[in-house]
Amino acid sequence: MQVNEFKPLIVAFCCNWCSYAGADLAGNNRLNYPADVKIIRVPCSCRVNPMFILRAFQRGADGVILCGCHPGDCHYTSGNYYTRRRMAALFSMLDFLGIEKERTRVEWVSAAEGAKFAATMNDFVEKVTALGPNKRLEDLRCKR
Amino acid sequence: MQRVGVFVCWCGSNIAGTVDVQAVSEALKNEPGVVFSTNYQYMCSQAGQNMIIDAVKEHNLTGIVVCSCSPRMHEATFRKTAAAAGLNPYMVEIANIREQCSWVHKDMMTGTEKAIILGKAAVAKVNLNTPLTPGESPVTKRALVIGGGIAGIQTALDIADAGFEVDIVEKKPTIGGKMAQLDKTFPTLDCAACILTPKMVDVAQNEKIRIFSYSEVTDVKGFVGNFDVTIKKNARFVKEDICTGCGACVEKCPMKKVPNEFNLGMDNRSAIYIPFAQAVPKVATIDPNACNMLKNGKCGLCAKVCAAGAIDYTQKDEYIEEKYGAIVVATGFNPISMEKFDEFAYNQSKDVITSLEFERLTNAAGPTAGKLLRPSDHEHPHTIVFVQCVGSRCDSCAEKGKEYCSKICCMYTAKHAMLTRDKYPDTEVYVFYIDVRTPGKNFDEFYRRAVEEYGVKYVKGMVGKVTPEGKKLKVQASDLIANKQLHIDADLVVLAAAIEPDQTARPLATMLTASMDTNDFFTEAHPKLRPVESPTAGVFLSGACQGPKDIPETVSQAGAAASKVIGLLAKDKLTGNPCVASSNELMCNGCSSCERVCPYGAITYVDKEFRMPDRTTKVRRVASVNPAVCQGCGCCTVACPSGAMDLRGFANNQIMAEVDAICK
Amino acid sequence: MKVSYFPGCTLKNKAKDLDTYAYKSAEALGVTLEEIENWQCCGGVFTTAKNEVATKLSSVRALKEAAEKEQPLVTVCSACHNVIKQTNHAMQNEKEFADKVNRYMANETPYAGEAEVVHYLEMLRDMVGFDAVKEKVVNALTGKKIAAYYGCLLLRPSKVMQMDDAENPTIMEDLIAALGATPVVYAKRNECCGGYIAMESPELAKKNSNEVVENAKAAGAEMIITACPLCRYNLMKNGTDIPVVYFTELLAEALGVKEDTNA
Amino acid sequence: MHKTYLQEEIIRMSGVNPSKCMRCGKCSASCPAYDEMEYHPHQFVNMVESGDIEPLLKSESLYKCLSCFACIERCPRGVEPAKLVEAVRLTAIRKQGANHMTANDVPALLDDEMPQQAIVSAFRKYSK
Repeated sequence: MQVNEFKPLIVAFCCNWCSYAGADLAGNNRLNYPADVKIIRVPCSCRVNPMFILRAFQRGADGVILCGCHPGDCHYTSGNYYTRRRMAALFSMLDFLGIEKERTRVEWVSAAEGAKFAATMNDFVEKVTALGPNKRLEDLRCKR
Repeated sequence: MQRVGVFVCWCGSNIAGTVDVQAVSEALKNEPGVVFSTNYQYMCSQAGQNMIIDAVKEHNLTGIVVCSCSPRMHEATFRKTAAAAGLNPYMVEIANIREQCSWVHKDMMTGTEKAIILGKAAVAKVNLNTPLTPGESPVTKRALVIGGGIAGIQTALDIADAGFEVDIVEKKPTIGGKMAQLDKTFPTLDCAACILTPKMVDVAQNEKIRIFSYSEVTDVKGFVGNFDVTIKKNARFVKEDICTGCGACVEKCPMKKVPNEFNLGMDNRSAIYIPFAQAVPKVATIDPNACNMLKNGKCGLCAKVCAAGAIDYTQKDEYIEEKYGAIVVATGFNPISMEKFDEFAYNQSKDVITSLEFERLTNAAGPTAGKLLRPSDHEHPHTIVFVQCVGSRCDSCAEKGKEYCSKICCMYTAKHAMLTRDKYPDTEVYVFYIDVRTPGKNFDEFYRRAVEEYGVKYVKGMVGKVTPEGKKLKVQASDLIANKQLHIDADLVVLAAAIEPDQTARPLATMLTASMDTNDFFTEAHPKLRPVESPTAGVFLSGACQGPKDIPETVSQAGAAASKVIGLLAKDKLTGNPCVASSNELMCNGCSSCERVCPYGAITYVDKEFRMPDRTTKVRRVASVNPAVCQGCGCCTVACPSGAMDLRGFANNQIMAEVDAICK
Repeated sequence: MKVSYFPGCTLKNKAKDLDTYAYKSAEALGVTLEEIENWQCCGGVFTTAKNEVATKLSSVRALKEAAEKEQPLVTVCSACHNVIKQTNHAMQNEKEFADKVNRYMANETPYAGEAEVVHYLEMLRDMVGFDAVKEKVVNALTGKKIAAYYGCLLLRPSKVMQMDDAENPTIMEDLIAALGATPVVYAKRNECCGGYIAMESPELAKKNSNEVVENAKAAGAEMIITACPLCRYNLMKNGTDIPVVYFTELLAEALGVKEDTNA
Repeated sequence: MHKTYLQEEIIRMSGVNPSKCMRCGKCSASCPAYDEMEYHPHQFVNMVESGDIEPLLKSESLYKCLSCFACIERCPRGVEPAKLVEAVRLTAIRKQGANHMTANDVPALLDDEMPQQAIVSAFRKYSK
């Protein structure tokens, strides 16, 4: 029973131009996904500093997902390519540190893909829930 | 410490149906900095906005959090409200508890819980907000068009038509570009000169347009609305304003053996020359590499025959500095060199020519006065082989040629083949093709006519080897449909050479900080939605500099670029986005990481003096962001190893505070 | 200047001229050719299959010896050059293949393509210099119209061979010009003569060779030079009425060292 | 699409990616042995790509390729058809008793002038 009650804490960074709008569209279409997902708006996925992700895990997040425009469609031309490269490096390092690859993800969601946004979040939450709580990086001193 | 007011919107039942708004406003009351918290049915209504204005005044609020619908919906509304209350509009944060909360969750408890967390994140962020003011910059109401081909001409005419001044910079002695060299144009077969030269005259006569011919751009500084451009006017040794273009000098010039570049070297011109009869400006130019007077001071004949006294052997290059509000790149294309494709024997035989050379051979103003004659012996060719895709669609590992499809070759080859069969029905015409690509209005019909009505022999296959032997060109090719190797004795072989951007494009892109792809084509701000703008604000793209294009496409893009320029020049002032990057000079170590990732070239480096603790002065190289150019993506902030670079409105500590608030 | 030298099977009997004049000319130009000890036949053709190891070992042995002596490995025959250069390229770029070879040969220090494979023509162009060759010419071949026949193996695949532009080469023409003669350029100079197909399908070799010779003659050639014994055989056998000689012979003649050989 | 073992083996041995082919036919246009072949260079590429390798293994075309590398040199897509021909040929002759030429065949094919190089090369190509 204990396991079933685990509710993961998911931080989602969404770029203002595609994915945040995609999340809004999911809302407009009333497409459900778990409330465990909390969205932070950034101008571009490339604005997401690896520090933010480390901080989230340190503070007890169980999964972090980045959503940006599809490659080639970045509002700022090339931002999401940097995201892709940076996160590939960061995620493999996190994997090495024991943050399983399933806890981190980069997904391309356009402003028209409300359904994809909801589906992605459902899938991500399901995968993270299956892994259970993140204990590896969590800093207990941060707990209130 | 901020004094934050929280305003939770019910949005009728849209939010209140799933979120306990009362509980949210209660919960947020205890957050740091919050001095006032309330909820209301419709925050965006006049009554709701007045409630905010009153609360700001009553509680001396310095920051506002609205828990409502998406910021994409009403952020602008609430910013105006804040401004009306005397606050900086950027002191407002929105917690999206409708689209991203009440509408996607069904359960009141989880909805409320999440809404509180989103509210807390917004409060945490607004606590760190700082007042932001968008910069304003004036707009110089003049445009620069670089390149005077059909793209540049059309752009300039359209901009001038809207009443703005335009300058065209063209590196050749005349405008007209590649189109001036063409004979007929597909798919209507009207003659290129007949439709182009009137436009060239329009340009010359338009009082809003200045032409800097035989000139090039050597330096660009500044940013959108305020470019400072240096134009180098090469010495043409003829006073442009005096020369009447009578051509007496050209006739008398004794140095007549200079390869004529306008006819691609298939005939000769004199050392002083006018490229073609309809040149604009119609003035003579002296080729300093060929002129005896300029090389060794012996001749001076042209000066003697010039009645107007326009010849000036002492003319020097001239540098002109001018201000522009917008720049249009229209640098066009060239066929690639055939040097590395000698299986087609281009270097071994004069009778193997490129398609552009074929245009000149069939042009009435060309080296053969329009008669189709072999370059080697001036005999009429009876068998002509056209080879398509020479240097196009090559894999990068083949180490020669271009990876892209040059787009225009299928159509002009069909045109050449059709015109040849039309004028010389005794000629056998073969076209070797890989695919025939004819996506365009009336294009496929045109190609089919070449086959069905004019009897052009289209062969699916490629030419493998051309062997000049005697007067013939032995063509060895494959016919993949017949599954045969063909051996054709041809008189003329025409290669549809791939096209590439002009060589001046790369240095120009560097000057403009406009980005290019690996093929040196300029990239668009957005491949689908902003196809005529470069990612660098104020720089626009017209014609083949952005990718291979035919004339109708080039003209459409030229018009589109002009309309974008007009839209920009119509403004008196440009209001910037205040959410831009800025660098903390004390922390910056001048490493250039940010400059490298910036897609807009907004970051430059300046040497600044710093007072050191020991009272000495040290000069350090630090990053400096031009707020008028920065678009606020924030890529540089992540690239910065020292944390000096930050983004206003989405600062590191703000996002970190949101993360903390969510993860509590 | 001392270089390692790989003559190849045919150069010690049927194509002795190619070999002897290579020695004579090198000597005249101040280059000492040091023959690889116990060299073995290269096999004549390079097997492009990546899992073919044994047939490439003889090349690797020669390469390794040159590398140990820190000398460039000079070849004359087009086929040897092609096989050895391609093998070296594979040793440099195909790790799996190189590992197999090194284990097979039980090399204490693994060989990874360190040697530089240089064709005699490249040696003349890049190490001696055509200008220096020109200075040493005693019997300028003035007025002779000579066509260079490259065939296939000397130039292709150009990505590996890196000798010259595979479609419009000039190295032999430049040599002809340096010797005082007039080079004749013709398109078929890089088309295949038929090669070893002469054994099984002599008619194909005949057809190809004829086309080459006809094209050279149409361009005004009075003589053809080549670097490959098999090319020479095919061109000669298939009815050319103009002489086909090895480039080393022409070189020796111009340098005035040919008579010694006959004496 | 599922690849057969033989197909994968040919692709691996040759290092060629036949799906890079854009069907221009320049290989077959360049081939000096074209008329001697039952399957032409562009067909080799196409048949390996579609897994239709058995007919190639049985074809005399395998022994007509001159290894002159013209198709490799001129292919605009870097497909290198001759390497496919070589891989198929090796697959054929590596089988027991499948040598295309044996030492007994040689004397009849020789003449006085024939250089060793021709015999050596032919053996490399025709037998294991």
